[in-house]
Amino acid sequence: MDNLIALLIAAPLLGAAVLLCGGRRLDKTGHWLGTLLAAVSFVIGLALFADMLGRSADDRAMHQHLFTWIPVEGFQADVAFQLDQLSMTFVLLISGVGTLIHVYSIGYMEHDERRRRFFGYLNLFVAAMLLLVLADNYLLLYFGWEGVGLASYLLIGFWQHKPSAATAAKKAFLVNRVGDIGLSIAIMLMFTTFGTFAFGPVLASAGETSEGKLTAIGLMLLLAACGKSAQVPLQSWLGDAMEGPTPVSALIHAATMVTAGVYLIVRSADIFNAAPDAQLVVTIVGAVTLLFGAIVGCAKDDIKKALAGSTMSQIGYMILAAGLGPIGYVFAIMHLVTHGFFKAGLFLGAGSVMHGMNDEVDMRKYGGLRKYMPVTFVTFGLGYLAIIGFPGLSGFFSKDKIIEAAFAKGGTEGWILGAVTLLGAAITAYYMTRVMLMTFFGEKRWQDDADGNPPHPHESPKSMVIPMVLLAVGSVAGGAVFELSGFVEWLEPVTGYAHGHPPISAAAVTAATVAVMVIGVGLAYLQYGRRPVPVVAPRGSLLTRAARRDLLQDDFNHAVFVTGGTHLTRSLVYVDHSLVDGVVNGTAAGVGGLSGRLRKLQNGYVRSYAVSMFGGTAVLIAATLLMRAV
Amino acid sequence: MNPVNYLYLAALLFTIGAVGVLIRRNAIVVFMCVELMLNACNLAFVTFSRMHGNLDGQIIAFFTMVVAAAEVVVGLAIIVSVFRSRHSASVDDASLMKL
Amino acid sequence: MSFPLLTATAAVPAVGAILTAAVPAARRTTAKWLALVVSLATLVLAGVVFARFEPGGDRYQLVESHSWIRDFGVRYELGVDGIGVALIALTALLIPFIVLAGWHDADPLETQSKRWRPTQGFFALILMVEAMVILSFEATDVFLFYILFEAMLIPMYFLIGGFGDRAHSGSDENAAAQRSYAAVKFLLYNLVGGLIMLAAVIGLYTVAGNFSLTEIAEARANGSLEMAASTEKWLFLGFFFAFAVKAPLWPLHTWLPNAMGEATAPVAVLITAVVDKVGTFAMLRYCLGLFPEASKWATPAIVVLALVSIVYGALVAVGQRDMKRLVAYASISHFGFIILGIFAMTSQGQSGATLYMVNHGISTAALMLVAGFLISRRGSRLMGDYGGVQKVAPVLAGTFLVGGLATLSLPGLAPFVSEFLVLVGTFARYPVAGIVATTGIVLAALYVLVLYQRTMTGPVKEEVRSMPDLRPRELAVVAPLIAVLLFLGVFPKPLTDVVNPAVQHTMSDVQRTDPQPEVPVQNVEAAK
Amino acid sequence: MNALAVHSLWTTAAEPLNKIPAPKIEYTQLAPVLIVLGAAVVGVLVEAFVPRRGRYLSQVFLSVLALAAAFAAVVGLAAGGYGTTKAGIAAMGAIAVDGPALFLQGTILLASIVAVFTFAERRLDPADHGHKVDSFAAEAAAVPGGDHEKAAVKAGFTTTEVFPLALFAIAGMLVFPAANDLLTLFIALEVFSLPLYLLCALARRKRLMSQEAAVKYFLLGAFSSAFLLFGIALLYGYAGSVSYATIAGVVDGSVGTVNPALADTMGNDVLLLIGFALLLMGLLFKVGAVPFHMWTPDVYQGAPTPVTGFMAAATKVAAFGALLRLLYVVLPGLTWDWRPVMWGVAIVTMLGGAVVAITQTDIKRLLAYSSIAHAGFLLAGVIAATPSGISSVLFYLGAYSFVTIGAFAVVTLVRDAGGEATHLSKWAGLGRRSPLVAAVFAVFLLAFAGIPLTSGFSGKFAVFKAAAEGGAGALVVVGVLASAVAAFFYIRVIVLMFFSEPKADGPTVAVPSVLTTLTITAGVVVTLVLGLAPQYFLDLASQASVFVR
Repeated sequence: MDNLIALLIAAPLLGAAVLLCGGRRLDKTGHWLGTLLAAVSFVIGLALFADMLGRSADDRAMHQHLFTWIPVEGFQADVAFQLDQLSMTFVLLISGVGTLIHVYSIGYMEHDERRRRFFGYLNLFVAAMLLLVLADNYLLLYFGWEGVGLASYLLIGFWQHKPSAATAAKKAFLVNRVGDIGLSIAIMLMFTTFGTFAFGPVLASAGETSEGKLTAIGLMLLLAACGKSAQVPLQSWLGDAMEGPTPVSALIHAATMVTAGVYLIVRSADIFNAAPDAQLVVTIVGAVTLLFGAIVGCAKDDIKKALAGSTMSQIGYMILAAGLGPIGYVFAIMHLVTHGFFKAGLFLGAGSVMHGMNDEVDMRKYGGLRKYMPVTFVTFGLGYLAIIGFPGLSGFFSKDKIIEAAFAKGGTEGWILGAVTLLGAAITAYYMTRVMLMTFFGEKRWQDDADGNPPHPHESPKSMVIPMVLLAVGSVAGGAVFELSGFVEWLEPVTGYAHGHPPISAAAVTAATVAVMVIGVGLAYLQYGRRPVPVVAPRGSLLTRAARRDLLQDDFNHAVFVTGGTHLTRSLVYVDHSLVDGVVNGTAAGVGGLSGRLRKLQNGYVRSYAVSMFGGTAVLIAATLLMRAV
Repeated sequence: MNPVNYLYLAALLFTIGAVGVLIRRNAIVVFMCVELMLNACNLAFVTFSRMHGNLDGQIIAFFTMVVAAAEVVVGLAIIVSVFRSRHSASVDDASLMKL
Repeated sequence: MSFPLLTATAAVPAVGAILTAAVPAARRTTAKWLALVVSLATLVLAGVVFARFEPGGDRYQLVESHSWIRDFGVRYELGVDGIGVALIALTALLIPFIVLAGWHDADPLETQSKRWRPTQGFFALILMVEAMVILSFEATDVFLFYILFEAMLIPMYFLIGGFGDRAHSGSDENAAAQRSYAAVKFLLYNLVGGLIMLAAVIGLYTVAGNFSLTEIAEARANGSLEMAASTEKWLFLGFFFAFAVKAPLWPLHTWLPNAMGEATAPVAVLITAVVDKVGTFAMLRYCLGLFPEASKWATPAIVVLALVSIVYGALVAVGQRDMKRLVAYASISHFGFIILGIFAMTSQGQSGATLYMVNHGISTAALMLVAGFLISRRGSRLMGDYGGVQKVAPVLAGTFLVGGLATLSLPGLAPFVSEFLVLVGTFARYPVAGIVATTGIVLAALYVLVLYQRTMTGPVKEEVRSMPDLRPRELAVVAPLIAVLLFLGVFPKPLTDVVNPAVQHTMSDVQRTDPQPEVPVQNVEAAK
Repeated sequence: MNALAVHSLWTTAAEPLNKIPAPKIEYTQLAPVLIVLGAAVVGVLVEAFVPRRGRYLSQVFLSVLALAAAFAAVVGLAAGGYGTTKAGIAAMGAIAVDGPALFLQGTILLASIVAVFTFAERRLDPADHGHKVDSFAAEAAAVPGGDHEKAAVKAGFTTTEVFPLALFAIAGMLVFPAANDLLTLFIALEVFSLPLYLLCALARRKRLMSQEAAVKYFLLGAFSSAFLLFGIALLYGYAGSVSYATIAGVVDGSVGTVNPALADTMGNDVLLLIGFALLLMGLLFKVGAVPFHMWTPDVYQGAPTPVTGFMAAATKVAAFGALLRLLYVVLPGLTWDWRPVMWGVAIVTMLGGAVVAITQTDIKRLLAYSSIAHAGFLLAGVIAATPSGISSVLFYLGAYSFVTIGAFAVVTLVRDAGGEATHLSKWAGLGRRSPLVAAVFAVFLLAFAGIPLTSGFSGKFAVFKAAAEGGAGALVVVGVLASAVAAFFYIRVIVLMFFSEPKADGPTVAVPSVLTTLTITAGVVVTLVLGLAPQYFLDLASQASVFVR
């Protein structure tokens, strides 16, 4: 059974290889092949899952060692897989949601002549993501980590003819690379500390070393997580990443890849548990991002960007939870999964809307769409309810638990974090309601697209609708299922679990959560439900304007890194040409000049030659005598 | 008198010849100055021969004269041919090749 | 005396060069095919060497030794260790593709006289370079190595100056001028380096009395050859300077961008992927092997210079408009990594550096050759003249991207393995240096992606609209290289098995041992 | 004390008169010199008695035969052990027959043979009035461009005197490095200088420049030999003898003391030192060392190219031979005096030659300056003051002379309407027009530059190695830098030939007869052989590196 693990990755990888190298002859059938192989992976995942359930809780982890990757004196990197409950959760999420989105893309990308390559990239992503979660050592994880980065780069920039897309792709890759510095350094630290970087030994002997080392490792891992999961300060790429086709946003930039950071932290639980300082930083980053994303989400008129902000914020929740330690890990993962469902659903819904509205993304130009796309409306609505944590739906369970755990952190931190999470919940409710209202309610604010043909919204084709429905089901039922099926017990052997005791009763927390949610919804309703939505965005408060510009962090990056970097490189090019090269050329010129001057002595007059000889002789004599004298 | 004085004389003549080579333009005269230098050498040889009391120096002097004669032959041949082609015996005119 | 395999490996291309040069002017195509066949034959021989080499065996294998110039204490001594084997394999592997890629680069223009035979010359010179490089990897006699080190400049010089890139900015005269400037610059830089090395070589002789690498190393080891510390330092500097010019190490690098910019793409590959490796190879074998103490003495300075090369090279690469110069500066950055790995003096660092030499060779070849194909289509080296190529020539764009990703050492492609090993190896001994070097991975991503974005993406430019995609010949050049990159990226074991023992020898030369992990390994084992 | 001196003079003068011993001449040991001299005399007779049309052939035949015979004699002597075991002084102490002498004589003779081939070349210029013409003036005495010259050309006169002249010069050169007393040194110097002065004046084209070269060479040569002679006089005054052995003995004090009359008048070491300096100057002039080099570029440029090649090669060999013998045999006791001085000379020579060469525009001047730089490298070897120093210099001379003659032979091939096209701009794109010639010339240039696998490298390595072992490491470094500079201008020529487009009115490359072809081939072969497998010749040189005292 263990040997099936490799197949999980192999199937989509094969798909990627075939589709990308296959050439035009696969244009007709390529997308089916891609979808099929993703599904195969899902099926194998289910089989393994069944097998895993059949075993006792503590020996559910499966291992498969393929071959030694990098054998060097004192340095051993294996291509080996480890499939435990945590990985399994991800495998199912990735391959499941992945498959659905493959199906969705069949319809969504129908009119794109490069659809085959799109599916190739999707398969590549699925393979890489599975490698990331199945690796049994950090270096192999790094492999998958970069692999998903590549896939994301390719897919964000899929419409390369759009300069904005190409730029966004480049930005995403670069920001992620900054994060990768963290991951590489973390691995190096592990190597110098433990002499290995395989999960087993490293995590087992985490206690053997100093807390300082562990803190360093933890912070480096966090840096990596920030890059991949778009956490402050490396969050800037996610908004631009919405340049990619919507299915990509749904799969990669909502459901799976961006949650890799959470996986990394939870996976490294033992390290963080032993490094409280690092944990604190993690929670802070999570909290900040949580608010940051939420605020940004409130101001965006671009539906996808609004959702992107929300993604950022939700992942903030997860990171925060992961930072809480044993009391939070499980709920971080739980929220991750439920979020995977409803956020993917929301994105697909958004895609469906755009599909019907000539790819218009500005919500101010939507309005009243519920009559025209009922299914989309319903699925999107369910996703909406889930994310704002409407009691009974998946989001409710997972988010509520996180808020509870945040309070349970104890001390002032506990209170602060709890407050932040509550506030976040309120804002979430606010901006999601805003999205909902602006899109599906109110009067039509439609406008002709660039070519002047008016939008005539319509429900999307089956291939797109079915995945939305399924995801909606997931986002409705997911939470409850987990709650009842004992998700905590399922993950506990891997992540460990300690029940947090909040200073206030769990019931109170729940009540508060619901209350703030209602407030948020109410505010949004007053602002967008009662009055008509202006087609041209009002100037808005300072905060609003800042939020529209992603709270100015992009301007900051541009000013500091882009402009500064450009000047730096320019000046260095100059230095290279003028100074480094100049010295050499200068020397050459100098010798040349000397030569020119010396050759003047050769003036063609015998007598001057004679003079030089005479003088030379004199010098010779003088020198000889001098030598004897001294 | 002290034969060493002849050495001083020889040195003096040699120097005069050398300086002559440096300052005179006419090739013939320059050449004469060289001859003067050679003869200064002869004087030195003879003087030393006298001082050492062996004949080598005097014999060398004869050789020197022969060599000088040979130089005259070759030298005049060249100088004359140059003079005929340039109508000038000035060594400064012969400066086609330089730098 | 068994069959002189090493000599044969070098002799085949040498003889091939002479034959190719002898092909009459009219039979141009014959010359090309001859060159290709010869280079493939060399590849086969190199394969045999690789197969015959036993990783577990002696340090130098397949040894040959004949008296040559007794008065100078010079012998014709050949022998390969793992490092040499790997680099010979690299050289022999790349040359066929270089030949194939340069298939039309040296076709004579109509204006040239009938007796001028550029094609024959071009391929003959390439083969001659191959012969000399291979032999320099095999030489175990300092003098023999030095001679090749210098002599290979001449054919390289003619390749750069004689067969410049036809795609250039500006008039023909201008191009010719730039080209000969580049060629002369290349030659003088390396010649000066070589001459300074010559002084050191002579100095070494006056100290050691012979040139045999093995004998000197032995004598140093068993103390029968005393070398004053100052002497050792001077000799080391003399050698290192030459290798640093060749490698090239900042600030001795400025010849490389000119040379690579002006030369045709295949020749540029020949420079950076093959010939420059002799420099880094020689650092590993001669600087560390002959002057261990001085090497350790100089390490801090060299590490700093290497770091400067890494960051500086990458930053300047970002600032380039000419894509060939960009690749050149990228190479400078990569050579910084190699040198860093060598002087980190850890098993990982040096194994990584050796792999790096191989991988950088292949990846640069892939990137540069595709760039060459691109340039040959549009006739310009400036990135600004391109745009949207991936729409009209997707395969070209795809291969270009893969080459680029290899250059930024993406996991799964060979360079990642070596780069990470170098970083780990460096970090283990010099954590700060390791961290600084790690920033290089961001900069690498920057210049590669900028290159790709400016040329391949965006709206299709008018000039590139009719650009054909890769032709079969060109695909035959690129596809195998990419295949090798993928293979070595996932399964570098065949290479590491050969390299590791050699590295252990070098480590023992410098009497350095790897820093041990803080947590004793048995605890980790126990934890497993 | 004066009286005493006078008396002694009388007695010493008087007694020998009645019993002068008959000189004893070892004809076998002197055979090479005698053969060449004899052939020279015969050559003169040929000029006198053989009808004009017969002269050319007979002269060429005679010269080559004589030189070959002389070379055979040298080989015979060497084989007979006269270079090593039986080495000794011949001709009443006038001439030393030992390893260095024989080696250098052999080198000179070989170089001369190939040089004579270029003398005899008659294919390069188109036939004039149906008469084949060589590089020498139809009638040297005639005024350039005058009617008389036209008539001479019409009549198809040729200056076949060059062959006997060359033979005389060669004879002198053979004696020069073998001279064992200062008088012989001086005579030999004049014997090979005077004919060279004349040869310089005999160019067929550009006669004015040729004559000018002759004048300059002659005047400066005479000037320097005067200094040399005065130096000899002083040394004679110091030691009371001109025989090397005696002087050496006096210097290290083994032979009787100096005449008190001199001792108390002037510190006798002053005589020695000044004399030595003057002597050195005379030799350095012939070697072409800075600052006594200034005649070199002009003379090399003006003289007929075959003569230039001959001079550049053979003169250097002879002069360095003499220099070595002087420093190693006569003044070993003075090493600590002459070494620093020679250091200085070597350094300025290496750098000066290399640096000035950079900006030259005439190929012959360029080669002249390069020869100056090479003189500097050779001096580095001389300074080593060790047997390996001697052998390395010997080897270097052998290698260098063939490269030089070959290079100048190639120069004779590149011609345009005005004769040889020596201006560098004319050489642009030569590689495109005639790849073979350009390639050959490139080989020579690379050898000059000391690129490995050429004789130039072996020689340079040998010399520098010797210098380093002799404790002149700094000199090696300077030499290396100078070589770097020198490399630049050799490379420049190559760039010009191969990488620049040929000019429309560029020169044509004449197809030479078998003679020049032989010369060039010999040059290339020696260059490559000494580059690839120098061992045998190094052995030869090191066997021949012992001076007899």
